[in-house]
Amino acid sequence: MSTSTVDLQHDPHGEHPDDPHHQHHFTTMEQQFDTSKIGMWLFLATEVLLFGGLFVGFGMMQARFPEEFKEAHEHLQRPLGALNTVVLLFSSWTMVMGVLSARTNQRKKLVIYLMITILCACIFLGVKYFEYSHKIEEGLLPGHYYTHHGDKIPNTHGYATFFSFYFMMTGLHGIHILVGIGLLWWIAVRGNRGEFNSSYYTPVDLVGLYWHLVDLIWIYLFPLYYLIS
Amino acid sequence: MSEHTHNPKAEAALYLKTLIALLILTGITVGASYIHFGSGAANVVVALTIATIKATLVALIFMHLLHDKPVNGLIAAAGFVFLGLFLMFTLIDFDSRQDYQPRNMPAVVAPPTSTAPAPAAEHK
Amino acid sequence: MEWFRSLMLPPQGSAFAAEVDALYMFLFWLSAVLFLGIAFAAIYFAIRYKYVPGRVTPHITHNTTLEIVWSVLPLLLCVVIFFWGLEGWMKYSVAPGESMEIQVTAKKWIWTFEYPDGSRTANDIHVPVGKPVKFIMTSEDVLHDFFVPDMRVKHDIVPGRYTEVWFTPTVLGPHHFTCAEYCGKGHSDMMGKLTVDNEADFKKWLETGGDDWKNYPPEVWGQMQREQKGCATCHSIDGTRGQGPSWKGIYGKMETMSDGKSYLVDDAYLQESMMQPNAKIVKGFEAIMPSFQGLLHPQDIRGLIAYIKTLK
Amino acid sequence: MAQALTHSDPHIGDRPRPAKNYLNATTGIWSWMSTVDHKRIGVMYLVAVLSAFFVGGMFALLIRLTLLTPSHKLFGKVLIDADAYNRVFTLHGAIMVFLFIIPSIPGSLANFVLPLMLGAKDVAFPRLNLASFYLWCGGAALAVTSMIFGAVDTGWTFYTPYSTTTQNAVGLMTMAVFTLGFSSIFTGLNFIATTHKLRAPGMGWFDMPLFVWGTYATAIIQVLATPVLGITMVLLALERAFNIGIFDPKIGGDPVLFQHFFWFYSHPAVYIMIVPGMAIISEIIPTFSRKTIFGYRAIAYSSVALALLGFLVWGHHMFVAGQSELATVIFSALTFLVAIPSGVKLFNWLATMYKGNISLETPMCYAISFLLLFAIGGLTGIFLGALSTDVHLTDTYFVVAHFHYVMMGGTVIAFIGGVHYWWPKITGRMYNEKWGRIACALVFIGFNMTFLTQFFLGSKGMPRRYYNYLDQYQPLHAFSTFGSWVLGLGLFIVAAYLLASLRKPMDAPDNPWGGTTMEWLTSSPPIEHNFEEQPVLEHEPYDYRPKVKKHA
Ligand code: HEA
Ligand code: HEA
Ligand code: HEC
Ligand code: CUA
Ligand SMILES: [Cu+2]
Repeated sequence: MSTSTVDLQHDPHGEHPDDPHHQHHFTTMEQQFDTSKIGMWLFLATEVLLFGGLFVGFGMMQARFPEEFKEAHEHLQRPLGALNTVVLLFSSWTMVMGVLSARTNQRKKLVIYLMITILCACIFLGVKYFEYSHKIEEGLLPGHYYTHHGDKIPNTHGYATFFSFYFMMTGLHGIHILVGIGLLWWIAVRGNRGEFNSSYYTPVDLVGLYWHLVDLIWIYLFPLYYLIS
Repeated sequence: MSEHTHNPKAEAALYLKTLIALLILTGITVGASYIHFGSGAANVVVALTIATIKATLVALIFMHLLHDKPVNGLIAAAGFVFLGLFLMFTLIDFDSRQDYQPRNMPAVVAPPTSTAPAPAAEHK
Repeated sequence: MEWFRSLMLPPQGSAFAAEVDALYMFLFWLSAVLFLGIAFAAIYFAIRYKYVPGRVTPHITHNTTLEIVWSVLPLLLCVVIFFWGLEGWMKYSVAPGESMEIQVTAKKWIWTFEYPDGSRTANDIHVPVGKPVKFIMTSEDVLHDFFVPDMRVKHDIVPGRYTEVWFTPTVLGPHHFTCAEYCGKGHSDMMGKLTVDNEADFKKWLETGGDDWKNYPPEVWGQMQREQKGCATCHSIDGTRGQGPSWKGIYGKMETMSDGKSYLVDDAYLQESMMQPNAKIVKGFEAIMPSFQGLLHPQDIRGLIAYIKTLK
Repeated sequence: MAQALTHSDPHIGDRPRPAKNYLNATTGIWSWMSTVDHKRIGVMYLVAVLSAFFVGGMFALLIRLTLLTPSHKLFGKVLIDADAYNRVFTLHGAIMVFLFIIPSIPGSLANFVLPLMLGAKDVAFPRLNLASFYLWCGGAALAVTSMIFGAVDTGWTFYTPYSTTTQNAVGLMTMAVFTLGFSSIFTGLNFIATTHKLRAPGMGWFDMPLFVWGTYATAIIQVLATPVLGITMVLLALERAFNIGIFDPKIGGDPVLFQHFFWFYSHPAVYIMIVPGMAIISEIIPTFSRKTIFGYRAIAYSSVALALLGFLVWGHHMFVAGQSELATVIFSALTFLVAIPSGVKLFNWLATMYKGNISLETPMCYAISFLLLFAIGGLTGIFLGALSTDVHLTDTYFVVAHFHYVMMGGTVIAFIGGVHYWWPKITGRMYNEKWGRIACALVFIGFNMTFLTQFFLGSKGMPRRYYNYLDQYQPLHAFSTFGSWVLGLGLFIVAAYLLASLRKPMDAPDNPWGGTTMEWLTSSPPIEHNFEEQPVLEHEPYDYRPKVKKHA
């Protein structure tokens, strides 16, 4: 193998040699952006498999306790689930519009869109809070905390298992929403300071991807828990 | 950066259309859940198909996979494909287990004195 | 080659064993040939092409034919091995309809077996030669695994389910079985004896529990029962407290029960403790001792009592 | 300027050694703790995983000592009781797998070498790299805490319902494993992004050294399989805490489902272990044969094939566990497929040695040991993949011997070989060659004494995880224990002369072995930013044809 060298000082692709966000080990900003994106997608793939494990568990337990799961699911309120779906889909749209605004140098719009997104996230959590407290009152809780009375099939653990999964999956999803609110707030603040523009908006883009994934998971949670009987 | 070359107005319009499509699909899936398609399995298939269409829309348009570098799409697809493998093989096992018991184990385990529950009935 | 097989593998106690061993030996020789080939090549090349300063090596990047050969040949071998293994497996997994069924209950760390006529044993099975026996197994606590090396069979025992395993014994005499799925502290003590009898001996054994006991003094027989029937998992003989009270020095002493009453430990008390352990619970212990009704024959009880008397 | 790299010219780049290198560019503990330099993180990982290896190895020697006699007595005293024994082998397995072997090669050697091989200045996400190391430390701390709080006695496989009911610090250990999982995910994620985006100008996918291919294939598994381990551990912890009812049959769960969850990760994980080991061998063999690698593409593809096929065979750990017969047959059939890419690699390495110019320096000795030991380990995997033989062999010492041949005889031997190979690059020092070869021989002999024996034990019916055993197995157990002492002695010698080499002044040339990959272009040890000038690749890797010297 033989090698030659390239003089970095005169790199023809170094579009933004002085950009403060440019990290030393990347040659160009574009390379840096693409790399971040690959990293983010890989992270999202791990999220898919993390949640996926729960989906597989849910599916197998549903096969084991078909009647109990069917009956337990009647305790969930379809309208609330649907409302939350609409809220999240809408927030996904405001998010993508936010990314577009950042890319087209519209600072004000970016902040507004992000604020609406955060608002939607809060509404979502509010509805979930309402649903959770309802469940807690009725004793529809996971595992050995399950105290609900009046189930059709006596002497079975299936109901408690259903609510274990309900709380684990919506709970993990809820944690992701909470983290998302933090991230959205963080880029809103930075956006407000004018840190993003058409040549540097990586964080907005990546948070956007994260937010869409949270939405995407809900798209499956909703029919699985609220609709299928 | 290079992947977004078309104009912002058209892009915004596309996003709006996508949102509307997603909302309509949500309506359909909620509506469909009140109809009974013969068997329980059919309802599951309908609901999950609609969910998959919605998820695809989000991934392709909101998450830009349609115009992004192919490697990102590949990574996303890999996530779902390997999840699918996990689900598929586990299902194969569960589906074909003969003495798979849908009920839970009796809460009180029989002490060895009492004759053990005769399992012969469950074994062909 | 038979001597070689018996060097590596346990005696063959069933028809299935021969099946397994045939594949095992095939794989052994295949592996030996492949391994020796690889080892020879590596060492030969290292010596033959020993380093000489300045020698230039040929630039061989690949050789498509060769590469296809060493991908396809192993693949074909693998197909053969797979079907060979599958053939044995089919025999292993489908028991003949006319098998004798023995119910197995595994529990930390004792095996109990129940015969079709209702007689029960612990850690001790007798089976008639030449007849298929099927074990229908379940567990009361965690996973266990019924493993009979001489028969080459093994299957996990899953709580809440029934799994089965079967074989046709062909060789008279004692064999051993053991637990092969990790189950805690007593995992490695969870073993027992499998005796293959001829038809007459088997019948007799079912009725009387055999007459092996006649060969031993009662206290020695009792000591053997302690090991065999699993008393040893809970009762020590040196005074240390196990899951149950130690047997050391209990005979003739006044034992206090959980309801506050005291009883003299005599023959009747001991017999009751074995048959209806939950009638009187020794203070400070839980009522976890299983009843041995039907498991201990009169001679066993006599032996155990005689043995406990010796533990001063 | 073209640089010719041939063995007759080992002191290539024999420019004056730069005064500042990555080791002394900055000083003080904090400069290490807060470093984002992949080389320093690699060194910290190396120290960390070798300490874990040491601890795991001590537990191993204790296992062997306990099994020396059926009475477990040493000088008249019982060494450890059954409970303690169960904890010891659990800790041995868990430490070796999660703290040592999975992070070993990726965390240390790949972290150090991969960017250098690509001609990059660092990995794609240097801070994530540091985070991964600290997650490892966090996981190790949790594991140590769990040892203090009564340790864990479930076996490294955590099978339910034993693990959901035993009174032990299982919760802490599951959290440790969860944390270590994320450490591994971050490493893998980083390597994929690095390989995609930070290759030197002119370096296409098929110009990458095979070590990079192996690491890349490994990273795919790390990213796609490990999250499932994470969720398994969470479910297990929740089952213990709340009885959620998924794995414990007493409350309606299914223990076999747990095994699916566990092996969906843990089978691919065995390829997380072996593929980087194979990657190292693919570097050592051409270098010490001074001959181009045979079948470059076949080796590269087979790494990826192993990574992908590895996801399809996990059920071979459950042939007799109560999964359905159909699943069992499918998994057995698929299991054989992984034999093909493994065989392809083995044969390609042999073909590389053919007509080479082979010098048996220490790394090459380890590489040849690897070829022999991995062949045995892999071929005995075939015994286990075949259905009827597995029924007899599963959960016996045959399995124990199989996986030690692939993990210790395969991965660890390759790892130690790799440590020797890159030792001059990492530390700037040459170790003592004579002791290197002696120790390698001791390790090889000791290893075979320890574990070849165990194939016979297992075939004879000796179950694994057994504290007490029948007297008939005693001679073989004793022999195995003697072997473990020889093995231990060999490894201690390795540790001794490697540490001793650190005390002498830096004496390693830039390219002591005549390697052709880019890490040999920079100084030993490398400067902080890896290369003085961005290297550009113009020829395929492993080109040992004589170069026509051009003039600059
Ligand atoms: C580095 C780790 C590693 C590697 C690489 C492997 C590689 C393989 N393993 Fe192993 N395995 C483990 C680690 C590993 N294993 C561990 C840790 C366990 C036990 C876990 C536990 O229970 O605690 C285990 C257990 C295990 C089992 C379950 C045993 C049981 O519990 O019943 C099985 C069954 O199929 C198996 C099979 C295989 C096969 C087929 C390969 C193949 O990849 C091997 C392929 C290689 C070759 C075949 C050799 C080279 C090829 C040729 C020379 C070509 C010619 C070959 C033929 C014609 C066959 N392994
Ligand atoms: C990477 C994985 C790995 C490695 C390397 C080893 C290494 C060894 N293992 Fe282990 N082992 C496992 C993974 C591993 N093991 C697993 C997963 C299990 C299953 C656990 C379970 O059932 O749950 C197991 C189980 C297991 C058993 C079976 C226990 C039982 O079933 O009852 C035995 C018994 O002999 C054993 C022995 C050994 C021995 C003697 C070594 C020796 O090779 C160790 C030699 C090492 C040393 C002596 C340390 C010396 C180190 C230094 C001096 C520092 C080195 C520094 C440099 C080289 C620079 N191991
Ligand atoms: C699973 C554990 C277990 C096994 C197996 C077991 N025991 Fe016990 N045994 C106990 C416990 C606990 C007690 C104390 C509570 C009680 O009295 O029931 C006990 C009490 C006794 C006592 C009364 C002791 C006293 O101090 O008064 C006798 C006698 C006895 N067992 C005999 C046997 C014999 C004989 C066997 C085997 C054939 C056996 N046990 C097997 C758990 C066990
Ligand atoms: Cu029962 Cu191991
Ligand atoms: Cu495996």
